[in-house]
Amino acid sequence: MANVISNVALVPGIYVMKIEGTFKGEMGQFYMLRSGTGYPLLPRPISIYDIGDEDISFLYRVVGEGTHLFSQLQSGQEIQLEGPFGNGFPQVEGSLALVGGGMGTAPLLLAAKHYPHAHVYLGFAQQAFGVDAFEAVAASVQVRVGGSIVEKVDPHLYANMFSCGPTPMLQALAMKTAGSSSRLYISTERHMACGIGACLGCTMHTRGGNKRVCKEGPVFPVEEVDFDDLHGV
Amino acid sequence: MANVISNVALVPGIYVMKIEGTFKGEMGQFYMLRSGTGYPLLPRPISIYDIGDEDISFLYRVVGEGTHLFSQLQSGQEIQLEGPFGNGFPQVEGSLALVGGGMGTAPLLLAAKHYPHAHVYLGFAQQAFGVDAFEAVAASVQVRVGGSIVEKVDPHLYANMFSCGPTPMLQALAMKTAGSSSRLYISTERHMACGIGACLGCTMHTRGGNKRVCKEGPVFPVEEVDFDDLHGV
Amino acid sequence: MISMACNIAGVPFKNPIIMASGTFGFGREYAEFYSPELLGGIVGKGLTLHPKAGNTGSRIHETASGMLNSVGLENPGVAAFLKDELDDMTRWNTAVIANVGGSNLEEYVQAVAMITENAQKRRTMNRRGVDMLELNISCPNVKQGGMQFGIQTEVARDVVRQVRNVTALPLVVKLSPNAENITQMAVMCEEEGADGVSLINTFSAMKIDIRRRRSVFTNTYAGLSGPAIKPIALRMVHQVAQAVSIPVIGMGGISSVEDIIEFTMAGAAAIQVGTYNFVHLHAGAELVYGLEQWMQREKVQTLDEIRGIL
Amino acid sequence: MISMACNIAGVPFKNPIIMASGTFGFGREYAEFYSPELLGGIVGKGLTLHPKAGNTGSRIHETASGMLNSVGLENPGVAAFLKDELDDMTRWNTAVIANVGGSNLEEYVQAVAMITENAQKRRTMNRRGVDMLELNISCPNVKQGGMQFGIQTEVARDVVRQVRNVTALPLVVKLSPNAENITQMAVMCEEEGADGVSLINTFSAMKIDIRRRRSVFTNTYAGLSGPAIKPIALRMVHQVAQAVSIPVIGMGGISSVEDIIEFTMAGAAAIQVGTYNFVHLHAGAELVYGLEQWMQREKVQTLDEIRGIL
Ligand SMILES: Cc1cc2nc3c(=O)[nH]c(=O)nc-3n(C[C@H](O)[C@H](O)[C@H](O)COP(=O)(O)OP(=O)(O)OC[C@H]3O[C@@H](n4cnc5c(N)ncnc54)[C@H](O)[C@@H]3O)c2cc1C
Ligand SMILES: Cc1cc2nc3c(=O)[nH]c(=O)nc-3n(C[C@H](O)[C@H](O)[C@H](O)COP(=O)(O)OP(=O)(O)OC[C@H]3O[C@@H](n4cnc5c(N)ncnc54)[C@H](O)[C@@H]3O)c2cc1C
Ligand SMILES: Cc1cc2nc3c(=O)[nH]c(=O)nc-3n(C[C@H](O)[C@H](O)[C@H](O)COP(=O)(O)O)c2cc1C
Ligand SMILES: Cc1cc2nc3c(=O)[nH]c(=O)nc-3n(C[C@H](O)[C@H](O)[C@H](O)COP(=O)(O)O)c2cc1C
Ligand code: FES
Ligand code: FES
Repeated sequence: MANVISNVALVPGIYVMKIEGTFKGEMGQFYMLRSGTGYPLLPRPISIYDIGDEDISFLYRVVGEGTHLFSQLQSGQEIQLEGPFGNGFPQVEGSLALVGGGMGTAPLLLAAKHYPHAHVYLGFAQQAFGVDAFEAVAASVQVRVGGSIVEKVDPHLYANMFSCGPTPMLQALAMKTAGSSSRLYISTERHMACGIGACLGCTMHTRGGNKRVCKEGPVFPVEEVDFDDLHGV
Repeated sequence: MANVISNVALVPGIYVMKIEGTFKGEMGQFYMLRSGTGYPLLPRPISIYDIGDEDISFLYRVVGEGTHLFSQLQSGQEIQLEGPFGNGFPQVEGSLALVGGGMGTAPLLLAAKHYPHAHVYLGFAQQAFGVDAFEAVAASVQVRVGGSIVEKVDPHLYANMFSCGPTPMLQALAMKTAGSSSRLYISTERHMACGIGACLGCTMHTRGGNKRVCKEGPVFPVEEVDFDDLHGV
Repeated sequence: MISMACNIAGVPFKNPIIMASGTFGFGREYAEFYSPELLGGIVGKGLTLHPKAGNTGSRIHETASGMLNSVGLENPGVAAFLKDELDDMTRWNTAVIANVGGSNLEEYVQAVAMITENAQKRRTMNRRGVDMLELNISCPNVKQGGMQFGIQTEVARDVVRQVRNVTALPLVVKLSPNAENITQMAVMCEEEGADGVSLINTFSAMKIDIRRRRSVFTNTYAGLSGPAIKPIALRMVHQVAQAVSIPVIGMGGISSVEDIIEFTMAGAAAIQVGTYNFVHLHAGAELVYGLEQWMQREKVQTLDEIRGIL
Repeated sequence: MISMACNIAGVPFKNPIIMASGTFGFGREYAEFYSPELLGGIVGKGLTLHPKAGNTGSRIHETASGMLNSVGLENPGVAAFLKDELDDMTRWNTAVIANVGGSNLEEYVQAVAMITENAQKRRTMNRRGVDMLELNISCPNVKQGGMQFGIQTEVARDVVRQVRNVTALPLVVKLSPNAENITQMAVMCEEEGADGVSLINTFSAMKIDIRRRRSVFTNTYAGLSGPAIKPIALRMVHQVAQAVSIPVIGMGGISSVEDIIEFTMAGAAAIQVGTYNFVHLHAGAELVYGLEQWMQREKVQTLDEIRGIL
């Protein structure tokens, strides 16, 4: 259990929660968060948004009961969290694009801090949020609200790309990247129970066989990903 | 749903919650309160402690999950409440004693306000709370911490007595009253589901047959009460 | 344009939302809070031939997303129901369903015969009577060591057959999730001429008071209801709806419009709401309004469009 | 002074808290967070003779105080388990239980025979092997239209008898709450020479995605576990413990020391913890410490003092 420092809405329904303590974690890893003592039962996987010396932050959207409970937390109240889990984004050399859609922008902030030379592309369906955090650390930030952010990205310009967002966006980016020599890593999502690789609830079918999104993932090189399986759930 | 105005601990584990709105209710009646959207499922019966023009207050002890959730509410947050339910204390003539033990003091405050001439007896196992509220309105307030408050009460002095508290206390008072002409009304407790008389979950066996504590009760003339049944649950 | 109406065994329901037996009294208490006429129907509390005082001791215990009850069929008996409650209930423009239990075969038959006779008499006087019977076979069979009638298909067959013999009222049999084979049970009901089945009743369950080292309930076990059992109830309704062609009334933990849609997609002709009445006093009204709004939003004209689609 | 130790079918457990199959992997992942040596035992994930890829599509869905899973027995197969996992598992000083399933009788028998042979071979080499077998009869019987082996007593009898024939390892049969008659099932296991029974496995249940108008799960139904089912599990354990004299291992929603005490009072020789592992990463350690504290506080020297007292 840890204490909430602050929990504020950036735009309606999208919050940043800052939690007190010394936490570990790399770009693309996540924590399992849980609020309250009863229902919901299972903790929720949320990517690390930012880490300070004495705090950790999460950017989340209220979609159901679990995230709703998060949004009710006030500063000083307690939250259960365990982590960091997952593989995170890899260490890469050379030019890099970070392509995020909606909530998929969350795990990219740490990457932007880690690779200040990276070009950041942020797409939002209705309303942008959290752009200034990227602008504060990144060389270049392009934003699109409505339409597809993928249209703005030219894979040929980048040795590497990290992406996270809705499956159709990821798939569009994958198709656009197919002809290029750019290496694309995408962060995937699956409903999770344990978060540590024990329950096999988050298994994803990949070209390399079954993989646990919480353990071998959530980040996979695009060649491994079976988009049919991603769409299926 | 209504908004919490304030929710403060009088002593550790005992809170007064004030809720905004125009509410009805008489002494000895209760509301069904529920916090949160998931678990616990069932609302909890809590006696009216005080009513103002634009607010209602409840005095409660944290015993389990439901009351724990109440204690977490901060001012401005929402709570579900329905009422007033139950019969409440009767209108009586003549001298009156109000005898409360622990949380059983809660429903007596409105009675003390209604009958300023009443003598108030308050017993507590470990630590007194809420005594000043009675002292502000009642002619006489006697308090005992540890031991039995019943020892201080002489039923012969009173035409009527209202009592609420742990079953052993109620039974002791009933036995002491048996010889006198004092009419004793006690407020009983039962686990409740509906609170309005529909589910028969709170049925109590009385000398007048089955009674619903939420509807025909919670206040019964002591002659009707079957103490074996009260102890049994 | 949108119609929530449905028809079960010839009885018209203005919408598929029916209040479940034992959770809505005979409607009177809730009528102080909203009009029962909003509802598709009301199942009255479980009746037995003779009045019953019900169980002693604790009757209610909350569990994780559920509740245990051990009311023990406290009820005024059929005669008092017909005399004191039915006039009030039939005054509302909503379907009136009588839920009938018994501790032996004869009690079931006599209780049903009395209600049927009453309904006929009222009809000749041009007065509404009970619209439908719901047969509760989850009662302990006193002659057979207290095992419920609703566990074994052949034991239950006797009850359904004999009751069917004495009534022409629309007859729905309420199935127990404790049944050895609930699908077989439903098929049996269809074979014996029941007009429909409703499911599920409560699960036999237990809570131990570890401090007192005894069961919380005098009868050791009690009945589990509420959202906790919904996933199992939905599976059972789906299975039964595939196995019979008579209407299936689904219930078990229903607490939202989404739940109603799920049961409907699983094949339910109508649904019942029990425990949720205790969670929100206005549950029935809330769900009726909510269902209408959902249909509007989703452009579903009648629930037939989605009924049993999987 | 206080001892939590117990002995089931000759296998010593340092305490009655065992991690349930499918919820604890083979222990390795949780071992990063606390020592498995704290635990009474670990049941490994369900094994089948051949490796299985498990089900496609969604595998997890949360319900009110419970969860549905449709993992579909993804596992590396018996041979890989014996080769890659067992050495690590047996290095911990805690009982190692292998959970075995199958899609037909022969698969069960061969899988059990392989594990038994391996245990014997290891013993001759003075190495620890599998301490106990847990037979999961809640597997779909491919030859009989996919109905689980564990539903009908006589179908399950075949499996238990044949497996008993090929193994001298302590054998516990894990019962399904979907069984037509779980007490009868337990009695059958005792008759066929099982050394114990464990219960309950998950309830067959359902969740419909109303937006996509289909089941959330590729296999339509999935298994319900967690606190939601605890009251039913407790009742079943109580019934079974009264009916057999072999040890009963209780499980289903256990999430607190109070739950453990309840199952023990209902007659459980030991208990298993499944879903709660996901709720709190340190669930096992927390419960072991908590149980010890409770015994100290309540002055209970051994759990025998309270076992089966009602
Ligand atoms: C590795 C990973 C990182 C994530 N990072 C973030 C983040 O930084 N910010 C953010 O807002 N969201 C993130 N998500 C999604 C987030 O976990 C879900 O939105 C959240 O679990 C929804 O819970 P709920 O109770 O509010 O919604 P409900 O829909 O009520 O949840 C019901 C069930 O569905 C599961 N669920 C629902 N949506 C998802 C989903 N997209 N992924 C996984 N499980 C889901 C829940 O865990 C729960 O079991 C991440 C998911 C994963 C797998
Ligand atoms: C008419 C009436 C008036 C009451 N007034 C007050 C009051 O003013 N202040 C106050 O602190 N308490 C009052 N109580 C008791 C209060 O309802 C319980 O303390 C509360 O329900 C406990 O809920 P929980 O979830 O915290 O506890 P848990 O023990 O977790 O509750 C579990 C279950 O037990 C029930 N329960 C537990 N204790 C009681 C009890 N004593 N009476 C009824 N149900 C119980 C709960 O409703 C719930 O169903 C009153 C009870 C009744 C019947
Ligand atoms: C307090 C209570 C009393 C009940 N009494 C009856 C009854 O008399 N007859 C009956 O057939 N079912 C009875 N039931 C079962 C309900 O009608 C319903 O089948 C069950 O509760 C499942 O639905 P739910 O989860 O929506 O409550 C009762 C349930 C509760 C909670
Ligand atoms: C994700 C998951 C996987 C499971 N896999 C198995 C399995 O492989 N074999 C088995 O016998 N039981 C399996 N179970 C059932 C559990 O071992 C246990 O019987 C059940 O979950 C009830 O306990 P619980 O409520 O504590 O979880 C699984 C349960 C879950 C939640
Ligand atoms: S969430 Fe359990 S294995 Fe990934
Ligand atoms: S609580 Fe339902 S009748 Fe009293």
